[in-house]
Amino acid sequence: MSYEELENEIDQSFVAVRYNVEIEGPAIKPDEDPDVVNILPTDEPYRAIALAVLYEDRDASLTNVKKALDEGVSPIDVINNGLMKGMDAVSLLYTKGFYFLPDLMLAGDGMMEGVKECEQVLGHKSETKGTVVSFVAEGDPHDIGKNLVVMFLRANGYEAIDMGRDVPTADVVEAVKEHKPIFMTGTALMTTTMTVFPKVVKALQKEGLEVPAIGCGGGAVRRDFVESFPMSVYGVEAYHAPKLADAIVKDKKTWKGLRKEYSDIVGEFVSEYS
Amino acid sequence: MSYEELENEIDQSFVAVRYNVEIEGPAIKPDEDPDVVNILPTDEPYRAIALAVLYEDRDASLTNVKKALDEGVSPIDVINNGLMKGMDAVSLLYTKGFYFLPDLMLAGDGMMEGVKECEQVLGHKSETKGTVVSFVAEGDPHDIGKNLVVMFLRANGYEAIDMGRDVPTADVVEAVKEHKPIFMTGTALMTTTMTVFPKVVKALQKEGLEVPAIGCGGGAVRRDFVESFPMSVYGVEAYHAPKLADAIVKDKKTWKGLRKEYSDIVGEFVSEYS
Amino acid sequence: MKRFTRMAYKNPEEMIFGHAKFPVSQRSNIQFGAGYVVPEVKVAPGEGTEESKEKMVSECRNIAQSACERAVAVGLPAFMLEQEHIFQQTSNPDWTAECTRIQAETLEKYYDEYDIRTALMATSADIREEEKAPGLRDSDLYNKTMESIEASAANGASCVAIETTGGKSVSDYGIARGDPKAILFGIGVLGSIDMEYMWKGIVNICKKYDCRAAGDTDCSQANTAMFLAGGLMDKDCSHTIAALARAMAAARSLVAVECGAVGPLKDCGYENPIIKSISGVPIATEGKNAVCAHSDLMGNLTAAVTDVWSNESVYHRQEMGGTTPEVWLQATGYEAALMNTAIQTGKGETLRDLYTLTDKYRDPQALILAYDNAYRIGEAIVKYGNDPYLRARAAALEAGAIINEAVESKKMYLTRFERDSLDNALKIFEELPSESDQFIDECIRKYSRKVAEFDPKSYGL
Amino acid sequence: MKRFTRMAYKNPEEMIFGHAKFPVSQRSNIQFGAGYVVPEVKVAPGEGTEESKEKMVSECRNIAQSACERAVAVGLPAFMLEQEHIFQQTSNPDWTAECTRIQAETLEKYYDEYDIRTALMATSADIREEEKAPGLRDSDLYNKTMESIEASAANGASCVAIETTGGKSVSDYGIARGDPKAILFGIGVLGSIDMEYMWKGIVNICKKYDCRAAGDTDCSQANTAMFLAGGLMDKDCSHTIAALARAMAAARSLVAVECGAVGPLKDCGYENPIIKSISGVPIATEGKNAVCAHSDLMGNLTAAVTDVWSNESVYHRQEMGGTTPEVWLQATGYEAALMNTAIQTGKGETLRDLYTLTDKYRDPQALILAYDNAYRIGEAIVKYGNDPYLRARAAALEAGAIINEAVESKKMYLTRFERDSLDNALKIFEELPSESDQFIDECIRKYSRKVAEFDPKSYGL
Ligand code: B12
Ligand code: B12
Repeated sequence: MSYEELENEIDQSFVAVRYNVEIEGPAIKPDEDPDVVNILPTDEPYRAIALAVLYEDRDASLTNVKKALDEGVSPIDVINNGLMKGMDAVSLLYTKGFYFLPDLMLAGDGMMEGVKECEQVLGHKSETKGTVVSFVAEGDPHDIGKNLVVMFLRANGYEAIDMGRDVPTADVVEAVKEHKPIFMTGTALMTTTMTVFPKVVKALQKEGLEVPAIGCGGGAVRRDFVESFPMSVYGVEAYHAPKLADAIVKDKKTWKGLRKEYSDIVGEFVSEYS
Repeated sequence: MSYEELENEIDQSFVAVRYNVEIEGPAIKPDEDPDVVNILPTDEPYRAIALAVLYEDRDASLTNVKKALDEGVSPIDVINNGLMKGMDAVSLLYTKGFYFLPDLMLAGDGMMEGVKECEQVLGHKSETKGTVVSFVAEGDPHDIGKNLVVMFLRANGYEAIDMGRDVPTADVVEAVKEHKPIFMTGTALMTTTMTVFPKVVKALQKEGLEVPAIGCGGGAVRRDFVESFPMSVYGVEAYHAPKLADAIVKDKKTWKGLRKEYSDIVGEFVSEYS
Repeated sequence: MKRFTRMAYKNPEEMIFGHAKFPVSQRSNIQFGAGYVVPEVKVAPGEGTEESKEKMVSECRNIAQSACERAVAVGLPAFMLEQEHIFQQTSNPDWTAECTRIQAETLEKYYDEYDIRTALMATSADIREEEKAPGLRDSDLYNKTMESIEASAANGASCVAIETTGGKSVSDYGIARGDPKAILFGIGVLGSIDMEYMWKGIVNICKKYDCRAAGDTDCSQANTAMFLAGGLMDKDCSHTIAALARAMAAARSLVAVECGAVGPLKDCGYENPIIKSISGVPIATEGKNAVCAHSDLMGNLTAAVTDVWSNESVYHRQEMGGTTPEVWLQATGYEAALMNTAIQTGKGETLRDLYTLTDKYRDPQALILAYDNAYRIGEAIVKYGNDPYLRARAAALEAGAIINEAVESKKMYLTRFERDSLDNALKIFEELPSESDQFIDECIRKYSRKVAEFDPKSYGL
Repeated sequence: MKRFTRMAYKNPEEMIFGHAKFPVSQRSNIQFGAGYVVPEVKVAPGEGTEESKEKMVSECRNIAQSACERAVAVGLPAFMLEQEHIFQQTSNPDWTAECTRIQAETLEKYYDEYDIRTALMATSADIREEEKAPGLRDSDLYNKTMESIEASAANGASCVAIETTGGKSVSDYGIARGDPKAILFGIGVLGSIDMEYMWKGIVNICKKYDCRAAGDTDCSQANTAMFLAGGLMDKDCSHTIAALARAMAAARSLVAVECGAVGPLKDCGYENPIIKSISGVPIATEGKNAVCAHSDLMGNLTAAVTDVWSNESVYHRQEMGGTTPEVWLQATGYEAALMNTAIQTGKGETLRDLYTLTDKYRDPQALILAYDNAYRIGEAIVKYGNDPYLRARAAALEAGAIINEAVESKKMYLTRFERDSLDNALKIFEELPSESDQFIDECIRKYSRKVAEFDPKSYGL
């Protein structure tokens, strides 16, 4: 029998099921989702600003923000009542499974563009929930996970210092001295670079420095390894980073608490953490 | 094409090679192997006694030993110059790949039978290289590995106390108090029973007891786990047990030394240990 | 109890993966042997989880949850989770109950949400100890074992299994020493007697619940032999002796079916293809996707007539590709998918034959399990079907004949060790008494003396 | 440099595992694509081994030794060990030299003793960093990379490979944002330019030694897309976009062959079936035996036209079944054995088709790699063979057409996300300029601004 004939014999559902297609619900318009309705501001110019973020329109975002600022709206209000609301809605749709990573990235780009504009008017950096330092371990070139972490942190109102990849441990220590972060995220994708994490902790301790927690994540990193030294918590998904940061800021959790309550804090089943 | 027709198409060497058959050398008579010749005694009654062990003949072994004892040969000489020499030759042939586990077990049975006979005449246990306590971890029913360890220890002149399987940790501690072993072997075949080993160590420490080393081995046991607590060394092959014991007795090695020089001590490449 | 004296299949060609003469249905719309192969995953609880019920329950939940997640992520239409219980679970039936309940619930949740067909096999540990009075029967440990099985059945297991250990004391002795008579006595006689005792009870328990009595495998004997036999270069147990042990194990494990077990018969001992040929019940097997657990010499061949394709067992921990329940379910899932594609396209027989021929001559142990040879051993067993001793002996003799024929036709070459131990065993087997009673008497006398743990009372002897 | 403008195969049916139009021979009597499939094992060095040369050398020896032991224990006729170097090995060429030497020696010892055919692929890390001046070219890190490749070639590697990272800065941006233009520019243009730069040098080095220039794979781009795409339920990267990225990667990775690489082309990026259809060189692929490393949605399909069957990568540690080099070589070894049995019995085509059909409609990414579709993409590439930009675009458009046809014929269903992102990408691609220079100019302007790390000078632009 030929390949084609064989192909025509198959009842696909006996071999593989496309569950993603099977369970997909009806399409929705992003701004009609009931939870999004609750988040979005109803008054202008905030609504337009938020919607531009929600619709991932970087150019519109910038135009709207500029217009509002020109009209004398306070930059702080533009950020908090407009841009951040839009981003909150985006995050929510991502969590609900309607939005995807590219939506987040593009909406984030739009939001950040607007924030920068506001900060220029403000003359200084805007108030954030706190500063987080993010780095990729020395010797490791894999930076996509770290980029996501940074994006999620920013989208959730944190100032994220992006140190890049292959960052010397000494530089990490310097950054802690300089920024006194409330949280730090390290990413390593290799067995032979995740060993940098305990070295960072040692170096910090040697200088008498402490960070409430260092989230250590990345492809090859295992929880058992991360928990074999102090100050650390094993980070599973990039979007957990702001939730961990929130737990530190709001609930004064330390690394010990984060380890113990990880699943609760991120609000979902995490197979490594339960 | 039918199964049979397909079968006839195959050139086996493209799919699987029976290397065991490919590399087998010519057959030898056990007592003609040059190294065995060097070990075997030449004078009677020792030669006959040793040969009965070498040929795994339990009945002949017993008859020969009885005859020699009746003739007034010292039981110590029977053991050291006869039985043990036979067993040395057996071990050697096993190491060289000519003898197999069943040979060892059966020769060991013959040797032990002879030793018992000698001890009856002696009126007490014969002198050994030292006492070793062997157990299977609490909750674990797998005892074949432990049985091999015991056999190898005995075949190499150690007194091995066989505590059986599923041995309560308290009993292990008692045995150490009673026998003051120069070495201890623990076997566990399950992830959830290898955790007994650190408990044994803790229990010993609590009583202020120390054993030069506890060899921890068995199917599911991993070196990284065994080396996460003190007093222990990860045991790979059952026939390593007497070599580890020798290193303790002759070279005064402790568990630290055994860990570090494992490969050298057992005289072969051990992938977990190099 | 009705013994098998006829073959379920008219000829070996009738046998093929995914199809059993007597398919089994379970909850959540899953069938076994009904025209498709079901992948299975099995994960050993991690170290420390034995410390408390809470930890063990959480571990069991995580294993089930991870498996479900991956199944959906890669699109598996169906799968089975088997949980092999450890000592602490079986000796505390409330642990069993709780662990089983949470796993069953998890699987059901995914069935509801995605329509994915799922099944849970709960395998109690046989925690009985022959060397501790009163031995295998009516001891406290026996009672706990049965209670634990009931706890599984009552709390949502789709089916239960166990690896009973009757006869192990004697066969251990025989395997380590290459003593064929001890192996035959341990597996063929003692093993079969003990299985009958255990399985009548298990089948009765299952009748009370929506739970199937699945099966038993000769882990403690045939698998021990295979494990000691090891790779081509190992020198612990002759591979021809291991092959004979495997053949005898089929005569033993068949008893579960005779007592009312319906399958899928549990993997591990590798005797199942023979039992399938006799009984027609669906079977679980393992092979190339069980490399995590051990090395066999027939990774493909064992797939030829499988109904449930298993990974045997793996540590519960993280891999780069995910947690081990994820990784290994994906491994067995992809192989099952290949088999199901072959079934769908009418190429099942070709794939079956390729699987078989890949390993048939790799090792004597593989050779006797090639489905044609498995069938021959099945025939030898049913010929003496009413006598556990004689049928086990017949199985061994047939296996020996199969190996010798392959050697004669120059399709298989043996080492001296394999050759000598086979000749020796066959000679001994041929000269054995033709009466069960006489053989048993002889063996009781001989092995009571040689094997300290062996206690005839444990077998009602 | 001669670009491919014709297909090596007359039609897709000619392609099958174990056979390449242009087989490759290496030391130790091993051949690739010469009528049998070679299993491969790859093991990542354990944590801490990066601390000293001594530790790393010992780690490399252990990996090689374990693999050899198991190969012999289960009777593999041949195998390849690939060692992917980490930063410390490449930036210290003396580490590379020593690690390679000891592995080559170990493999040779087993070849001598058992006549087992063995090969060593040494893969240097591409440690260049575009964001640090002077960028990808002529930097210290560039020099170390080339020295390290020479150290491999000079110290016994049978062949060398590398996963070059040219264009990654831009394609990373594009993949995370679903920006098709960035992906095309990153893979099709920048990736191809950088490969030419690197591979001319590598081929020259290999000529000096008894060492083959093997190949390159688009790990940093196509594989990143697949990794982010994840399982059916993941929401990070559209699976249709990932499929297009894969198609474009074939146009890129082909450059190695155009520069003189002879295969086996390195696994990881999954683009190799397309390149094989164009160039006829032997390829390595991975699939269901790479679950240790990651989850793909085409575990069987990728075996259809493979010549070297790989596990991708696994932690170096112990499993119940042995160390991971043992366990995973056995896994790939058994699958290769199945393929070789099929070849021997004339059933290769059937098995190839079964492999393919098992996964063809599991996911769009799988669909476009089915050998018939891979061939179609190959044809699209050679049609524009002389222009890296146009051929990558053509590959993407053809992949899109293949997906759309499957959807139209109701053999494949897409989610909204997959549907929308595909439509969007195809629309953008269709509207792109037909001149390379114009496209490049546009992209340089756009992405220099958006992607901080991107430096046109690194590509001589
Ligand atoms: C893409 C890739 C590359 C690209 C990287 C591109 C880039 N811009 O980053 C390139 C080509 C450069 C590359 C190179 C190499 N790679 Co690479 N690579 C990968 C691959 C396929 C995907 C990585 C990725 O981007 N994943 C997607 C991101 C999003 O995942 P992530 O970073 O893990 O982040 C997720 C979570 O971990 C989490 N997270 C991360 N950090 C944190 C922190 C916190 C606080 C929290 C909460 C969460 C969190 O968030 C994300 C999910 O939401 C992986 C495969 C794998 N299994 O990981 C191999 C892999 C990491 N690479 C590997 C190897 C070996 C290499 C090389 C050494 C190969 C070689 N010899 O050439 C080189 C490195 C050379 C060098 N310079 O040292 C191995 C590592 C093996 C090991 N154990 O050591 C892997 C595992 C592949 C494999 N299975 O073999 N690689
Ligand atoms: C045979 C066997 C059994 C037999 C045991 C028979 C017997 N008399 O021992 C029986 C049937 C009883 C059995 C039962 C079970 N088993 Co069991 N069993 C096995 C099997 C297949 C082989 C074990 C064996 O005998 N190996 C041969 C011996 C010689 O090897 P060894 O003991 O490891 O010893 C070697 C070395 O480790 C070394 N060594 C050992 N100790 C020491 C010490 C020193 C000092 C030195 C130097 C060396 C050394 O020497 C030997 C080599 O020369 C293994 C498979 C495996 N991968 O190990 C599973 C295995 C151990 N069993 C397993 C399981 C799960 C079970 C059960 C819980 C299943 C169940 N639910 O029924 C039950 C236990 C029930 C209970 N009571 O708790 C799992 C454990 C998984 C885990 N990580 O926890 C395994 C790994 C199988 C698997 N892959 O799933 N089993």
